[in-house]
Amino acid sequence: MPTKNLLNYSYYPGCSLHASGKEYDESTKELFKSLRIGLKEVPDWICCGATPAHNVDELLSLSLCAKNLELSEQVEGDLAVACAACFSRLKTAQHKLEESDEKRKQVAYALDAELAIDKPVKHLLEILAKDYGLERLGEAVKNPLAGLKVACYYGCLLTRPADVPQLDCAEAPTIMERVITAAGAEAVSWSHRLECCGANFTLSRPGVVINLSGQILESARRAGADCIMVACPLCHANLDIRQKEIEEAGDTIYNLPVLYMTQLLALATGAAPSKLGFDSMIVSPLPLLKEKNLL
Amino acid sequence: MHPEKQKHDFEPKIIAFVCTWCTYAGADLAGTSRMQYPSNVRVLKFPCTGRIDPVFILKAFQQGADGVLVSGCHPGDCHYIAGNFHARRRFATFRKLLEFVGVDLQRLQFSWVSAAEGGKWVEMVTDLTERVRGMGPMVEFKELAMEEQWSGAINTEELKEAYEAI
Amino acid sequence: MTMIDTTSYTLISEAIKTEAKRILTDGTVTAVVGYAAARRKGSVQPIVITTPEDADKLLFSKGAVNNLAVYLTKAKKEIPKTGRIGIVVKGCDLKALVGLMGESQLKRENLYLIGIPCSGVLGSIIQPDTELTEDTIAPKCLECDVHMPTGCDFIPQGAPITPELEKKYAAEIARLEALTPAERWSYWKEQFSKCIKCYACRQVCPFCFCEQCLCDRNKPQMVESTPRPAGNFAWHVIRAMHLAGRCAGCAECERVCPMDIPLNLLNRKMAKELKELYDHEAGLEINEKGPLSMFNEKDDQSFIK
Amino acid sequence: MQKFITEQNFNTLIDRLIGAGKRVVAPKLNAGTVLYEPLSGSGEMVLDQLPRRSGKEAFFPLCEDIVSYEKEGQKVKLTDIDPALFPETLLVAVRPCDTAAIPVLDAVFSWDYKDQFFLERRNKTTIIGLACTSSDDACFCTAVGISPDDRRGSDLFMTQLEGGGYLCETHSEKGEALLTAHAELFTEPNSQKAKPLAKPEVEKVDLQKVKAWLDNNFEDPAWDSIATRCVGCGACAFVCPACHCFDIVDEGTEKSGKRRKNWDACGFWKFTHHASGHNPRDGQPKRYRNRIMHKFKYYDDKFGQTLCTGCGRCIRLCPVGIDIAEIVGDISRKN
Amino acid sequence: MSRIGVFVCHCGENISRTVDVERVARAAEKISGVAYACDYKYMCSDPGQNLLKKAVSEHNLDGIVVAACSPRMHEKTFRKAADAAGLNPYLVEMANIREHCSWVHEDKEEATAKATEIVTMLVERVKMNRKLQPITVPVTKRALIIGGGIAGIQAALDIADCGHQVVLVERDPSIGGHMAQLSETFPTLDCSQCIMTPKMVDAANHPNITLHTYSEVENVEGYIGNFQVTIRKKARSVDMDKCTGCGVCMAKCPQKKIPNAFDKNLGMRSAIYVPFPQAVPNTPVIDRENCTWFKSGKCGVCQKVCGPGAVDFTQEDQLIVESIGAIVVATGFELYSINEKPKGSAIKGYGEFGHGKIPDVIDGMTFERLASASGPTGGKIVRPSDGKEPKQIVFVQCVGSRAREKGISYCSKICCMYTAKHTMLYHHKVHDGQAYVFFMDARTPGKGYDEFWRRSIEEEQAVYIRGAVSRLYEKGDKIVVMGSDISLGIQVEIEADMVVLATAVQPRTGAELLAQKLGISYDGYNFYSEAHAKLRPVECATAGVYLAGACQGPKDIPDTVSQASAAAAKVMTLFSKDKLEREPIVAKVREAGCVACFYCKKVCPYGAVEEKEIRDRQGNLIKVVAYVNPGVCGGCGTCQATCPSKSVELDGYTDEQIIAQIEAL
Repeated sequence: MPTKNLLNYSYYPGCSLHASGKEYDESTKELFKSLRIGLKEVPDWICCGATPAHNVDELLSLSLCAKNLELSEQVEGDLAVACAACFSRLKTAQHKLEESDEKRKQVAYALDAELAIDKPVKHLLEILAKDYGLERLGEAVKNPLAGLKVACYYGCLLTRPADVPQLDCAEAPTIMERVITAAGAEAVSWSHRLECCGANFTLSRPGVVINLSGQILESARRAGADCIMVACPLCHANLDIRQKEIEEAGDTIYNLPVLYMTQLLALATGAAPSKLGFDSMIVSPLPLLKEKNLL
Repeated sequence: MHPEKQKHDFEPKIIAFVCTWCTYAGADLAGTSRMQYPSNVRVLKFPCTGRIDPVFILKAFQQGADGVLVSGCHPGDCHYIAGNFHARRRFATFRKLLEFVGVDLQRLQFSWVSAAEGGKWVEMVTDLTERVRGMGPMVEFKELAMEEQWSGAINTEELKEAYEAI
Repeated sequence: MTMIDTTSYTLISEAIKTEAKRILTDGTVTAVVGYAAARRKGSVQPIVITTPEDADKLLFSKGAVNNLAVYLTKAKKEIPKTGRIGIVVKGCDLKALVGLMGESQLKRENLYLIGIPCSGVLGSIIQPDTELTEDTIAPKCLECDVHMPTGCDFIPQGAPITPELEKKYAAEIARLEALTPAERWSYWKEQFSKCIKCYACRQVCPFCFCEQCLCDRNKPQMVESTPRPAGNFAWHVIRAMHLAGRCAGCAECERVCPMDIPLNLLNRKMAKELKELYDHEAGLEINEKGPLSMFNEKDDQSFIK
Repeated sequence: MQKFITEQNFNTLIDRLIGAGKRVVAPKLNAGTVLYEPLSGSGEMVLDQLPRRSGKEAFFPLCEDIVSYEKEGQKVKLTDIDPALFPETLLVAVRPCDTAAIPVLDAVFSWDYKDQFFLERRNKTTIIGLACTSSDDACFCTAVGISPDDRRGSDLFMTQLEGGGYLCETHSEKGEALLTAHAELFTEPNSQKAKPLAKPEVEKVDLQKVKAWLDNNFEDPAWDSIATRCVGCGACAFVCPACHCFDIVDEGTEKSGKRRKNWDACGFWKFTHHASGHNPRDGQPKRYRNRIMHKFKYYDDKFGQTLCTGCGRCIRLCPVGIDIAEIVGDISRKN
Repeated sequence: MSRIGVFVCHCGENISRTVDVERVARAAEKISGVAYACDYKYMCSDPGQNLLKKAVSEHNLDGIVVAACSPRMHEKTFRKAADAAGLNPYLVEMANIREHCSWVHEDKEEATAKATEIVTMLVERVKMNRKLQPITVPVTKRALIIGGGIAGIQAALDIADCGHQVVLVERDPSIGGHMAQLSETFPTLDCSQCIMTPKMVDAANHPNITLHTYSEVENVEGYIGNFQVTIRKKARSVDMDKCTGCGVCMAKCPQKKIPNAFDKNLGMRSAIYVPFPQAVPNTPVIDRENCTWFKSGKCGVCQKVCGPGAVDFTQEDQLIVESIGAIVVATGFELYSINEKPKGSAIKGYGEFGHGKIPDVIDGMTFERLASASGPTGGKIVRPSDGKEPKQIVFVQCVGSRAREKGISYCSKICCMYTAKHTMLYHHKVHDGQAYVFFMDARTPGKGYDEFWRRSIEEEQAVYIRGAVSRLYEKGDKIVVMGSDISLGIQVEIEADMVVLATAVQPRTGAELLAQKLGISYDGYNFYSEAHAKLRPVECATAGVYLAGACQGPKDIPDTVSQASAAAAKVMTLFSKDKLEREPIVAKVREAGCVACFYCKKVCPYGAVEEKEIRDRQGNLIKVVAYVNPGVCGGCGTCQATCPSKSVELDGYTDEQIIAQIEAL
């Protein structure tokens, strides 16, 4: 049967997207459906090892990614990754294995298989901005996000280290801004776009998270943003779930909805809001979206 | 007291072509540091590895060398800017040719030994000497040198003896 | 057995005659180097003509084996040196000319190239009136990638016949590479021992353009000049080294060897190595520097300790 | 003396001589090429092809030592090669075009200077000639006055017979001695017919006319067109049964070495190259002219013979298709 | 037959302990061509040398092998001795039986046998040695200095004071370079212009110095002692002979809003301008890109107001050729910018510092112009954005430098010191301000340097924070500096009014193009390479070209001036003789064999091979051959190994010598 899709990808959702970041998964599927981009989940995928594995056991962290890449070979199309952490791990593994014969041999031994790690790994942003194209994306927008001021939050992983993900300039990227402006929103200029949210310490040292994520919220508010847009379920968890705690610690009220990039884009391309998981967010975006006449 | 030196049945002849600025000086350093290595090596000094013609390697084998070492400055250290880079290509190519005509490349070693690497010089010479000792004499070129075109051959006993002596 | 159709050579011959007559008449060239018929049936020999009347002697046939580029190099002094010279070239011969231009031996503007759409020529020491088949064709033609030369001043009409045939050199090189060093040594020893130092290989080689070959010198004597096995071995190894990166495979050395030594095998092997080491292929374009007169700081040095 | 020998007995003869330590040289396959080489058994003989080089090698080697030297301090010690050490040789299955050249060579090597090296080897060699039963279009022996069953130069001459075996005919004491020493292998000749001879289809050349033209046309412009194509290799001279130029070279190191006699060829630029750098034969036309002059004029002037026996080897092997038969034919047709 | 003398040295016991020197000498006597052999306790001593000299005449020797230590030790000694005895010094060879034999082997039999073989090899070699004569090359005693900064000026003055002609070429309209831009200099805080301008004037007025400002080197041909240099004098549009430097043209020029690069674009200049008031020469130049006349053909005010009629719109670039004997390259440096770099460039910019888009984030040179009394603010330190005085100022060191991830791994050497100086200047001018410095290490080797740095902390109240800065962002009219203090292990944030980045020192853009013209080599960053990092730090591998200042690597003023004087000394050494003499280990072409394939030329690292035409007496071209210029040849011999017909030969290392040595095996 001839496919009606314009593009086709294999899809690695990662653990978070099946749990706390469910809305990201759902909205991604909705968005891609409306853009006629095929996504087929990699069968039997396993954890990417984020975030602790590489600090503890490099061989394990590389092997997990190599295994996922090998599994992805069963499905056609470049590998689409939503989670910034998964993306970072997969890219880093490819990079390290490319550079070192020794490591390649070790991983091949660990997996007891020939390495098949050459499949291009692409973050959703890259698919939207480069493969699909901003122009086409703009054309697909039925419900422009006019008047919505969005603070695009990259987090620390998406573009770093400089030579590994090669998504955009590591320190001054614009890819999120370009994508969301294509959907009609206004991207605000703010300082903490690439600062760490403290994800690694979310359970062990919540104090760190409250400080770091607090600065991010503060910076977004200072810039006049209506909401924060993220591309990573871990960032989302810290900024959304912990927002109340942060407000208490700082004796202030932010009330800044934290939305996944795909939620906003799906909304713009005409997906049914009910399918985008808005109601399961801790800081509800519904009042804001209503205020801006987007629902 | 030094331990009794091991005697060997076969002492290979090793010839080393070295540049004067790095490896020759490195070998001098091995001397001034009183390092010890097998006495099989004979050193030929060149201004630069760039001066070393592949013909010399061939000639060395023809003259009875069992192993040949070619050594010069590390890349970037050449006293003459780029002689060793040219040499590197020349020898990368020449060794392929020798290999194709049946010379065992185990007998031909290339190395970069700087003026500061007395120890590396000792290591290179020792390794090659021991390796070639293990391989036995380079009979191929010696046999070839003895061989006559049939029509000019004569029935001398010396010739036969010399031939058998290889 | 695949027969190779060479009927197009008749028309090509006619076109060569007409073109040669024209360029000699209008003064484009002072001489044309080409092929002419010889006494034995089917045999061909090189000829240099300087008058339009002689143009009728020119032809092209399956016996046109020679690489005429050799007549343009300095070592062969008999060709007129003034003005532009016309030359009949097969694709393989053209590669040699390209190499010679890179080595400052020839200038393109001094040449008038008559390219041949070539389906192949006969191999070595074959009765000249033999049919051209996959068995009698020159082994170099089996690997030919330039049946149709490019960049010539004139190319007669005609499409070369290029059946896919087994590549003998590649197969033979692979066979030899798979042997042990000792086996390869005895193979080449046997071959080189036949050498009589007639230097036909050197004299027909377009790249052996040295006025005085280093092997002809005796102070110092780099290579034993006596045709004994040792001197023969050194001679052929040194020649292969000198041709490395330059020889584009016209295989003249091998064709003319009266002792049937497979000399082109050495040259093809070196070409293969230089392709692998430095991605160099001789004869494709005019390069000022060959692979052994340049370097890259990142060149492979895995063989150096 | 005429005798018959079967092929089997002929092989036995060969093997017996090899067994007795005699050097038996015959056409043999060497790495794909048929050459005259010492046999280790009769099975190696290849009798249906003309070897690439002629049989002259048996007494005019490609290269041979003539003296060796050793140096010590300020002294030099010389050792001559003793011709007594040259091996006894039987040269087998030599074609008439090669054997016919041998008496021609004898002339120059035993002229006012007696070449010990040549003569001693020549004396120790017994030559068995073999009549030709096949030829190609490069063969032209008949054009220069030699026939495919020419006996000149043979000690023993063999003709292949239709029903197998050979008719043997002695032409010298050496031939008779060989036959007598192994008489049990031979029988009386029978009435079998000989295999037909392969006569090259070429016109006979009037060698006197050729010489007459050469006598007067040293500077003829035709030389240029004849030999412009010559590339200056030595293939023609080295495969020729009659060419006999040699070079003396000293080879070795400062410590010791040898003086050697190697084949040389007038086609080489080095052949007449002076130490000064001057070369009187400064191009291939002059060098090739010498080849023709030497073969058809100079040798005739001196010894009354021609230095070409029409074997055709140089025609087959010339890298650039120079055809001596054509050139000489053309000259003979000039007035 | 040769008559070689072999002299075997005991070297006290250094050799004789493991080598039976007498046996070696006896064995040497038996080598063919050896006429005399002996052994002696100390061959290099006076009696030893006399022994050698005596033997030369008594035995009529035509070659000598001294079997002793490494030739690197005493080759010169014995060659001199031979020379004194009337034997060409190049007929002496050393057989190294100490470093390569007696010191590295223990077994006396083995060592003796080896020593004998070494001697044999050298005897065979020396038989093939030829008499060589030192090479002489004529020297044009005129130096070219490229670059009119402090390095070029210093070198020019030193050479000119020595009485030689100097041609000084400067790309900009005025000499002075970076030093003219600086405010004060460390570690003495004396005014840079006060010490610089007198030197500029000296250079301009020196009778031996020809100044070409607003000029560039177009082409260089020739070799040491004999360069032909083409200089492009760019059209100034003002006649230098007529102009009196009154400045009326500049005052009347209607185009006055052109950012002045000399002031790091903080100040403005006119279209006809001198970059700074103390410029030398004080002749204006018309910036044709911004001049109304050149853009629209209208205006011409400057021409009308010029009394002497010096303004000339029709001037064109002029090419002049100078004969030069030596070249000093002093092209200096430029500062790294944090701006975005082209894709694929190995050197990256700093997105985390805003890619240069935050106006009050400036570099060190901009701060110098702000602090300079003759600068655009008259020495008042203010923010470029709004002219307010910064009360909190943050200095960030190692921006670009020592940052492998940004593509530069080297230390820029001067930043620690000038940052310390900046904190002081700031403190002197903004008494109530606070300076912070983020630093990795303070690198202060140099006379008075560490004391100076400590003074900035102890007396001038700069706060040094050991750690890196991760981000700069604007917050209102402040710049937030996010960094770490690794001494305390904490994150630091400072809200600054101004940030000064100590950006890396880089070679001039296009430095490699000049290097290619000069035939000198350069490193991966385009800094010019010296011939030897330690022993020949001011010479290039290309003979006759010397380096001074930051074009060779980051340097402060004292180092630059020292190197400039060193380069001048090298030039003066060269100029001290009429002819240049050098070791005759150079390649020569055997023209008879040369077929002009020019493989030698292709591989020559020195560009020493030229094409030479051989003509007969009537002038007809016979052939073209290679010619090795002995003045330029470095003597590596790569040409000979590459020459197919061995028609080029390196004296001292000929094939004959080498083959003889191999054959002695």
